[in-house]
Amino acid sequence: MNDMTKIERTVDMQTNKISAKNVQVHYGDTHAIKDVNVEIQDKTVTSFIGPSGCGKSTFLRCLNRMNDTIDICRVQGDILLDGEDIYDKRVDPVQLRAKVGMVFQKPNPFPKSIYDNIAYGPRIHGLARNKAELDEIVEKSLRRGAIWDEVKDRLHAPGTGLSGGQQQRLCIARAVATEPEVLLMDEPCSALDPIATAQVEELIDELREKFAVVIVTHSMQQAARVSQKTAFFHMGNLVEYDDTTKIFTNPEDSRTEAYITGRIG
Amino acid sequence: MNDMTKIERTVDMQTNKISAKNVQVHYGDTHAIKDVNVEIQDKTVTSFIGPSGCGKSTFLRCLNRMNDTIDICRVQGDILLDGEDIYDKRVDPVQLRAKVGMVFQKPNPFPKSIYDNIAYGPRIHGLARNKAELDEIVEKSLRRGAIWDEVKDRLHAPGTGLSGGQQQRLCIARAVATEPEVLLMDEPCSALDPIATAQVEELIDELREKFAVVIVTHSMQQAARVSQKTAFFHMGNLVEYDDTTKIFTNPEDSRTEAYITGRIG
Amino acid sequence: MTDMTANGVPEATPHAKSSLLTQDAHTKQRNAAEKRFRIYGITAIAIGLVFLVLLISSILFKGVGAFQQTKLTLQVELLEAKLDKSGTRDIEKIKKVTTFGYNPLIDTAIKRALEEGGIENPFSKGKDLRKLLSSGAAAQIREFVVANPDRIGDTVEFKLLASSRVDGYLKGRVSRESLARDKNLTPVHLDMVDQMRETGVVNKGFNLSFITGADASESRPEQAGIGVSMLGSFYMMLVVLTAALPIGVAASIYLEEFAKQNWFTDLIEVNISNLAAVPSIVFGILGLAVFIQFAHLPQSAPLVGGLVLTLMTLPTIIISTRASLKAVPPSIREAALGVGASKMQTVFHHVLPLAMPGILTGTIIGLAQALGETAPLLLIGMVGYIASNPPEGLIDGFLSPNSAMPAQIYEWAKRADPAYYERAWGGIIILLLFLMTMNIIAILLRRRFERRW
Amino acid sequence: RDQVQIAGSSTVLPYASIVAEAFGENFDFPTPVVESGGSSAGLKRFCEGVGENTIDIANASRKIKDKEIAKCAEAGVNDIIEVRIGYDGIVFASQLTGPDFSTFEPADIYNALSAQVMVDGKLVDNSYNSWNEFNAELPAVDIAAFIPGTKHGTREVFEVKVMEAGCKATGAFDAFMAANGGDKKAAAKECYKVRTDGKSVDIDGDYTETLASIDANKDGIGIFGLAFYENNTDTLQVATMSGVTPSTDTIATGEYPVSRPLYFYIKKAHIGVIPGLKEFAEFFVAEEIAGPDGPLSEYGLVADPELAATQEAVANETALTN
Amino acid sequence: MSASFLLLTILTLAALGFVIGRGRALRSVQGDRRRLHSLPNYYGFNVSMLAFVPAVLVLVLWVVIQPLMVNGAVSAMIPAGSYDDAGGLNLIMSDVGRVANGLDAAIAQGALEHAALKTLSTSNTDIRALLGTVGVALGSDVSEDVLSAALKFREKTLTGNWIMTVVVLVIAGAGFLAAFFKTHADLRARNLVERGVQMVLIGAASIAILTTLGIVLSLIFNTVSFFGMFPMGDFLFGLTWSPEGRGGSEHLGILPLLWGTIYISIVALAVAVPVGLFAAVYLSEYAGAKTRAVAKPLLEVLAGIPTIVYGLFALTIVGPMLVDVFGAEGLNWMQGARSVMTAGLVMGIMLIPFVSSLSDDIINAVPQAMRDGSYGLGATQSETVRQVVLPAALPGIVGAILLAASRAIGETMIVVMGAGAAARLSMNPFEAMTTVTAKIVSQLTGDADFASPEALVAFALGMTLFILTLGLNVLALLIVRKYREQYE
Ligand SMILES: Nc1ncnc2c1ncn2[C@@H]1O[C@H](COP(=O)(O)OP(=O)(O)OP(=O)(O)O)[C@@H](O)[C@H]1O
Ligand SMILES: Nc1ncnc2c1ncn2[C@@H]1O[C@H](COP(=O)(O)OP(=O)(O)OP(=O)(O)O)[C@@H](O)[C@H]1O
Ligand SMILES: [Mg+2]
Ligand SMILES: [Mg+2]
Repeated sequence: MNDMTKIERTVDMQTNKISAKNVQVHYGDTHAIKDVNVEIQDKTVTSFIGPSGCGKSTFLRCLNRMNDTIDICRVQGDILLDGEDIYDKRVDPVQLRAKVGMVFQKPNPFPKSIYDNIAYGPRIHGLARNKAELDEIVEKSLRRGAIWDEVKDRLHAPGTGLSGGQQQRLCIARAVATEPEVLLMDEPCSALDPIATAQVEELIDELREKFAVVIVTHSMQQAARVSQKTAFFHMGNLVEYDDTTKIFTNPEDSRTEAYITGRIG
Repeated sequence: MNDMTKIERTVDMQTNKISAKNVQVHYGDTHAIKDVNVEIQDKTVTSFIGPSGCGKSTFLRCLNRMNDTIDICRVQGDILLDGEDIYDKRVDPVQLRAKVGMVFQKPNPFPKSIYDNIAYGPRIHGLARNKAELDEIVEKSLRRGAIWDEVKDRLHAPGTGLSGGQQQRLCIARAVATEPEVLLMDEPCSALDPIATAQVEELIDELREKFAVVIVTHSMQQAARVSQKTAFFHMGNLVEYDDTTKIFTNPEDSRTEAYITGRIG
Repeated sequence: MTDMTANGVPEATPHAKSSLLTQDAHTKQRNAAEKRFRIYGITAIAIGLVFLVLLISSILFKGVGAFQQTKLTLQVELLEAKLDKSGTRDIEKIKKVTTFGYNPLIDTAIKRALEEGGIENPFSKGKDLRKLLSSGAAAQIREFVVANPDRIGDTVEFKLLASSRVDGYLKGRVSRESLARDKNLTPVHLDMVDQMRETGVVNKGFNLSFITGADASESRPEQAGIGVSMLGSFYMMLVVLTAALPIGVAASIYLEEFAKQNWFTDLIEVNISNLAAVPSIVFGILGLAVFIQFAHLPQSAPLVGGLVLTLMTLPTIIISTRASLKAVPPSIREAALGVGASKMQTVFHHVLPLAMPGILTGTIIGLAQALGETAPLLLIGMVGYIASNPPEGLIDGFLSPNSAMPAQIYEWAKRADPAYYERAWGGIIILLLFLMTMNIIAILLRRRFERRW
Repeated sequence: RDQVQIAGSSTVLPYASIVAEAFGENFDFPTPVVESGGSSAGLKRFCEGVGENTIDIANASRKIKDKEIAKCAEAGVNDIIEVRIGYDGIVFASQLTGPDFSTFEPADIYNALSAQVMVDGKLVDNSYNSWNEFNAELPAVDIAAFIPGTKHGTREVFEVKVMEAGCKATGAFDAFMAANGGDKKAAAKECYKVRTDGKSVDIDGDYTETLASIDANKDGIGIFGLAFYENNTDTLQVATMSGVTPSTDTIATGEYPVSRPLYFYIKKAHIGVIPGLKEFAEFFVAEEIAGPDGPLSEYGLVADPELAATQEAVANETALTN
Repeated sequence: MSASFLLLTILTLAALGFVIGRGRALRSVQGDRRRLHSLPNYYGFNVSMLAFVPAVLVLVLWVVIQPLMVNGAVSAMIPAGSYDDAGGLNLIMSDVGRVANGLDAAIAQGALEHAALKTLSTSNTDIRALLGTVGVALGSDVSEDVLSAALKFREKTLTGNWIMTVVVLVIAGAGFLAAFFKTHADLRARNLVERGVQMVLIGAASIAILTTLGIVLSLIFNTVSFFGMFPMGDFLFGLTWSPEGRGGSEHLGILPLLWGTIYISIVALAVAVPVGLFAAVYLSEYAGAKTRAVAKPLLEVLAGIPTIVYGLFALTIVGPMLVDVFGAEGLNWMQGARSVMTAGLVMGIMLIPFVSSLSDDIINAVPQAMRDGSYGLGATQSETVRQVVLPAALPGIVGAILLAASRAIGETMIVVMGAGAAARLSMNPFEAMTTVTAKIVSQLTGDADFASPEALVAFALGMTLFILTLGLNVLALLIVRKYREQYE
């Protein structure tokens, strides 16, 4: 754990976007996240890897307080966004979520038109002054979501009528449309074909120039490709958090090594 | 298309499980599958690859008539299972689906306990004569679905409370429990971590000894790992269908090559 | 399957190699179950529809007569000697002449019509002749005279209502035999009616005043109409709709989306489901105590009726709204929250529209229940003889005494004269039309919101 | 509030509605509102207090009870003017095309419906199945009677004027007296008991419901108001009681025994405050309305022979004294 | 200013506030709405809300309280000798109010000079005639006391109205200004507005509690006085119900009525639940869109047919039909047309749409993926429905059934006409019985002495039923909660 502190120091010198301290999450009696400390840097892609059920999604959902919506979920510890505790009473989770956008594991388009799916966020956040601006945002977001060409002729068809992959890209585009500062993605490419995946990865890379991106993935290749930092979770613990190259070439913890070489899960 | 006929011949000599002839699928006005011919062999894993929206899922759903449940979907052409036309009037889609099981892209556990999720199929098909047999089937299936260890202590907790990956493995286990002859899997591993993926791939390999398995995947690596035959779809057309090694090393069609080298999508 | 039962040993793949084209025993059994299930469904709907048809057809059969009415066209001379002895046309003096004072005019008019038609008049007393006419005829003429005092002295043509027995005769309800022991009319009258029909004095026509008119007293079924009580129902439904729907939906949203699990929420929940089981008459007791005796709202007013019915329908709307809110998948809520919508926005932008079909169903059923309810109205003074006239304005409609359609129908059904029985069923037809108009609007709305995801 | 507000007995309602209608036509006052709901509910609301949000007149098919007067006084309703408008005849009728039920004696009704009857000088539980078992002149059909439920004022009249009379006529009354140690009241109570084996059906609804029941059962007899019967002579035949045919005349003279008086009660405190209240009351009891030739009598009300006294009481606003 | 005019003024102010608040918010960020915390409209609503809500609350309170206060002050002017109790005073005061209103009307219509008010007296004017000309009818001539009270009444009301106008306008203005000056980019307008909305939601939900309270209060006094006359034990545990019609009843046991209620409801639900559920399943799973669009509304008509029609239907059609089969000529189980069966069957028909329509909506909302999962395993449609769709829709369906059950308990007309008025403890469904509700209505609308136990028992019946269903609902809540805890 020495290295963790070392990292923290380097990170402090950079801009830290999110820092989590001693985070504990319980679902009723299940202890899903156990004392996790992590610093997520701005303008960086961080990936969370780990076996299924290890708590990646849970931790991700802590970062924009989506867990608030689950009654039995209790979060302890501090999570700071730009130095401000997001679990502070004065923080408006809504505002937080506008800053920290999210793409879910299962694509969940609204049962509305494709256009309205994208335009919804900008509308409620007042990002467009008029129809033309809104149109522009919608088009830009759909392009960034690598789905514009497929849907440009049926913007007013329902979003639920798209294929699984299309739906997922729509959801990414929807999240991007609100111009968040941090984008959380829970396995955003799990339903995508390689080309679309590549496009989304490109998008992630593009987003990195402005924002912090956190991505949960099962594909070690993907983690290696897109992320600069990688966190490895195991059974609710953050086992190791370091530069991606370091994790994949020279992990400190034996569990990490076992996982990336395919021995534990 | 010359090669297609050649393949067909070789396949005919083997045991052909499913042969599709001139299959056309329309969703209302959308022409989703265009004149597809394919022979799926028994005791073989066949993978469908192709860019998102190309019709993989649609074609897969034709094979066990799941498309019947979509009102606007029309299927033309012949699909033979063991030489019998599955779209014949006398065919009972229910019986067909018992033989041709399916795992969906989005995990969809029933709002029942984990046990009941698995036991559902065996119950309706009358596969167990008593509780003990049923218990046995449930355990065996969960083990095959590589999820037994995670859920064995909470078999009577609801299946919807599992993590995404756990849910997907539950669905695989559920499909396996009815002992189908053909198993259709629509991106079964898209929500799984590498370890679980490896387990499912192992399972697929195991199933191959008895059944035909058709799997839709976005991971070329996976297709290469698990399948003996690969079909490449593009914009509703079956562009190429051949031995997996052939497709990945020496594709005939330029589009196939472009796709597997990452140029079109 | 077959060999499994034969050997008693299950094979690894029990249905291996069985043909698709033939169904094995188990599948047959299951398909039979499937067919049965489907038949149950069809039967269920058929049962519902058969009863509906049965009910509707018997309603139509019994009630359609109310839409026709017999009238006598008479030339009435408005004798100055009777109506304005002083000749000053002083309206106050003219008003002093009661409806009884108009009877001689009517007698003369009938006699004249008989003479002109060459019809023999076996009656010596005017009273017996007047049995042909509604007792409201005098009021009709008096009203005309009070409104047009300058016409006194002229002979004016009036279309006067026939009495309910005469009307029944033309509709086939009354026959010479049935009149044998009736003291209200004799077969001789019917002979006269037959002849007067030939001369065109007696006519049967569409009964517009049944649809627009007000209630009449026990002895004048021919004059009774449902129009005013329809307005009463309309105003009450207006109150129910504007109060129950928003309150119900708001309460449901709070309970389903915002309320934390605590004793207060439990208290509300238990109360709501309990209120659904409270007999409607108890709501009447409540309405009397709270709205009339405590809040001093006027008696017999549609406003009060509407408020009482609102309280009564709230549970229905809340329960169905909550059920449909619950049915909206959580992924939709997550999606909205994920793009930074507030909880309130999530609910109003996404959840509520998706729950709309269920809400509208609840509203339809709740309003239907409110529209057909009589018992609570009994206690707040909306059942009985409430011969209000059409309200004078929007506000007046809420406050001036009125009845409601079901109460009116209930009253009519109780009255002695069989002519009222016909009116009651006619009223039910109108009530159902009213209900269907209401439903069609809601159903059109519902269809706009219905979709599967 | 501009109009007179009336509530109460549904038996009085038809008459009150006829008067209210005529009142509205002939006066500048608005037509009074006449609500139904029963004598009990009407008087209850009447005794709720004085003031605009209470009713002015309560209709009742029975005399106000002392207890009720006391309750009224508690709420400040002190001066109550009682107005008797006439009598309501109560008749036995059956399907016109059914068996010939044209003559009844109270004893027949008692034998058919009471819980216990005299057989061979002894009280036994009533087990008669058909009418001719106790009176050979009556039709040989199953007994089925539809009598008003206990909530009806008519029930009381039926019990006192028919059952008790029949009880006495068959000698059961004396037997009850003997059994109850000479307690007349207790004996009378026994006489009122109606058999509960389904031959006698209580009707909680109105006469229309009784009529519907008779329609559905051709052997049934039912109890109706005279006015109701007179409007339905095409389907009903009426039975004589002790040989007297019920009509407004026979009831007015007292020959036909089964009848009851009808009343309405006015809050004196409201007179002069509610416009038209007194005018309405006077109009109601005027000769041309409530007299033997008025519309009420025509409809079936038995005119009160002492109408003149009533008119005077209304004019003088004579309140009840207790 | 009159209250309604004042209301209009505040409404205008609120509308104005919306525009101005929105404008100020936008101006505070030089028109760049992205820098605002909330959408501009929320700032507008915030100002409207603060301008409108407190002012209207005060207005409403004022309108309710002022007449009471004025009445109190003016009634002191009526000499104590001219009435003998509160009711009499109340009557005189309503006369005063009428005269005051009449004077207003007279001035408005020009029948009376404003100046003439000062010298107005009964000796120099026939007030009754004067007011008659402007359409205000009085029951009697106006006494001097009443006139002067009426003049005072007018005056006080007028001053009161002036103060009210000022106060309400000040509050509205203050709210407006406070909200206005607070309006700038960082104000969390959305949160404020949403909190306001949430208050409204809570208020709406609380109406249920108020209603319950109202019901209890309106039943309690008469219930207590009933138990003052009639022993509670006999009422709650008595096995016979036979009121005698002239006070002093001995047998007012509720048990036969409760039994009838339960029995009839069970029969009704036994009809409505299977038929309704099957209909719902058929409509949502099997029927085509067209069939559904027609059949569903048609079935809903069943819920809208007035219950008196069902009652007549039970009495004249269903009853005799049952008698044909089960009556003397048939199985000889049935005495007359009225029976538990008759009422139950017909009530069941009425309740079909309660179950079918609500369940159909719920079933329709079950995600398609759930069905696909089942079909993919080779389940037939009926198996899918029974084992996957219905369990998923269960909570909603249970709600629908409970609603139907509640209706069954509360129904009157069908019971009165279909089941008869006989209170009986019997197992034979072909016997006449009656329910608590039917008896509440009949005892309440009867001719009995209203102060007798026989009439008051209606309140006790209502109260008992209320408490019983309340208990059942508490029980249901506890059970549901336990079940839910087990499952999650
Ligand atoms: N809503 C919930 N209620 C109860 N337990 C939950 C809930 N969501 C997740 N869990 C449990 O918390 C643990 C962590 O779940 P989480 O979804 O975070 O896993 P994950 O790492 O995202 O897995 P996957 O890769 O399969 O998505 C798991 O054991 C899971 O069963
Ligand atoms: N239910 C439907 N209604 C209308 N169009 C549909 C429907 N389902 C699929 N389609 C359309 O049919 C085409 C093929 O869809 P399909 O789901 O088969 O794609 P896919 O190859 O499975 O893509 P993915 O990899 O993203 O899952 C797409 O254009 C899609 O939009
Ligand atoms: Mg996850
Ligand atoms: Mg797909």
